[in-house]
Amino acid sequence: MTTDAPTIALGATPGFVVQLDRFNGPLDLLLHLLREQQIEISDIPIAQIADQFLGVIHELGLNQAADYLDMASRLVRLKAQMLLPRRSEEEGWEDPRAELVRRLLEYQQIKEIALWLQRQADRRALQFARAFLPAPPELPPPPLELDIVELLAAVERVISGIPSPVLHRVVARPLNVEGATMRIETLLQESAEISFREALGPNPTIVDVLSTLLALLELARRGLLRVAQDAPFAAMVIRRESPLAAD
Amino acid sequence: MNPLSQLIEAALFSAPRPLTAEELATLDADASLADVRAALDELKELLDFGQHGVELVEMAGGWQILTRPSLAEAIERAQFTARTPRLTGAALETLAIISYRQPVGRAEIEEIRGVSAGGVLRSLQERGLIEVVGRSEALGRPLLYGTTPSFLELLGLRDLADLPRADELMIALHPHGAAATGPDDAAAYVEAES
Amino acid sequence: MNPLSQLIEAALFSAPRPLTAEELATLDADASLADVRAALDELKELLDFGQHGVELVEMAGGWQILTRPSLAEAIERAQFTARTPRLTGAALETLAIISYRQPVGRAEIEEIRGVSAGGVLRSLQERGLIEVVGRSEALGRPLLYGTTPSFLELLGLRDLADLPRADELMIALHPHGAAATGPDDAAAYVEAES
Repeated sequence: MTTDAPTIALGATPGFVVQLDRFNGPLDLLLHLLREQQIEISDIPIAQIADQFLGVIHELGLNQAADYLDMASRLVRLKAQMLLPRRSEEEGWEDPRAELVRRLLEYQQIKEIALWLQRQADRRALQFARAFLPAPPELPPPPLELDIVELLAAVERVISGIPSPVLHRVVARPLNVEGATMRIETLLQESAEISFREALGPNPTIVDVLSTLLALLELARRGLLRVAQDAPFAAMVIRRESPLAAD
Repeated sequence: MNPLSQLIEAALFSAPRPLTAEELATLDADASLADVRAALDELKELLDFGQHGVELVEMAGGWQILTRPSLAEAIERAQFTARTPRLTGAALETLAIISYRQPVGRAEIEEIRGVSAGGVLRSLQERGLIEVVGRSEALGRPLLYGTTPSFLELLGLRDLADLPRADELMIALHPHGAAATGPDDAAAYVEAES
Repeated sequence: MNPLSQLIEAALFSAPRPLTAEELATLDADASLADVRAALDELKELLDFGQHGVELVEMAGGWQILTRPSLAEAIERAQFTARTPRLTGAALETLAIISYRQPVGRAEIEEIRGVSAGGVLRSLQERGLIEVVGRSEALGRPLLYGTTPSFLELLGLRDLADLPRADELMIALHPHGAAATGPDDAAAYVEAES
């Protein structure tokens, strides 16, 4: 966290200390700002609060804070809307802050429930359950529970976890090992021995060379042919082998 | 102690989770549910009256023997048992939303809290406090979450009806939201915070 | 029951192992070893005399509270449905990949999930959800996994073709697929995501 002196409106509020992990999100931070200054939710001075909010997230260097930035931009938009001239008696004018007020109140309610849950959990934590268990009686294994909904949720998690570059990578000329394998097998049916150049076929590209090489290695591993080179840098010779009985 | 209470005490003593009256009834083929309830009453009274270190507690739809809250400090200090770690603020808020709105989808949770919820939902699921209870009919058929019996156990609640009712909360939301709210709500807000 | 006996009962109940008299003495700074022994005697007598379902037992140099042996049979016979175990997130994700990609090798699963899969595969195999269905022709001839009939049974499916959205998800879960194929698969992937 930056040790720079607080900027903007924050310095004007003595004893105002903000820590990121104290807040559970932008709404929480907003509520904190309002409470600090005893501002009513129903009548937020948007211009002032927007500046303070921006000041805080700036000061905290909230890089991972897309949620905070989103709220900041909403506040700035609201601030602009509030500056638009209007006649106070204008019919049908809706306070641009209404949506924010509704969200803050709703969130405030959730915080109240969360506090209640916390107290309840704290009270429950005062009681310990049985921890030392004598050798448990042999129970038959209970039936496992699994359903399609769970499985599909897992599928979605997996898919969302696959890095996208892999998913969109398009290779214009894929290696064609199967094609090369078939070509070599056909050639070897016709003659017991062929050269590497023959195996490559007419007008080979670099992709064809790679495909052929991989096909040769695989066929050699399966014992279907043997690759030999009589001297260093000599031409590669491919000889047919009878397939192993075990394969 | 009557034989059924004795059996129930032994069973509850050795069970690491609450047992329902129906499960306890399987201890004795001749015992009715009413017998089990009477035996539970007797056991509860005996443990309380005899000032035992443990007590009978009803929670999560069942019964469990737990140590008395007043002894927690001494037991913890002696380091025989550690208290369960507290939930984070984010986890509590998410649980608050799910427990009141279940079944509820991730989008609604994120809308209310104003932050993304993926990580919290996963960790609550891993702790067994929430589970997927279905899929919404909405676009993309998003997963819907609900609370589990372990959630009730963690809070020592008998069932979801033990949660405070909406009208018992200090901030009671009007059905149509902000348009209907006035200074009264703001006052309630200040009070709730204190 | 005197306060020390009460404390000892709670500690023995909640400790994960038998406790020695010395350990129990740390519960109360004012208690001597003699006090602890006297309290243990009182607790033992109370549990025996009151015909409780549990008793105080000294063993392995320590003390523990255990259910009475005479009750063991009834407790064993009783049907305490152990809470149905659920698969962990990692197990579910691995199962998801196998169900849509089978036969599939460990390397491919690890590539898709980005973490090692050995432990999860073993436990899924032990639960009878997956099995080895063959060996790949690839280097090292790795084992290939597929789902079992009990996997289908658990989900209430007649066969694998009954899996929802089989076509699109099989493609979306194919890590090499995207490389070897063209825009069609990318489209299918996008569709599966929406």
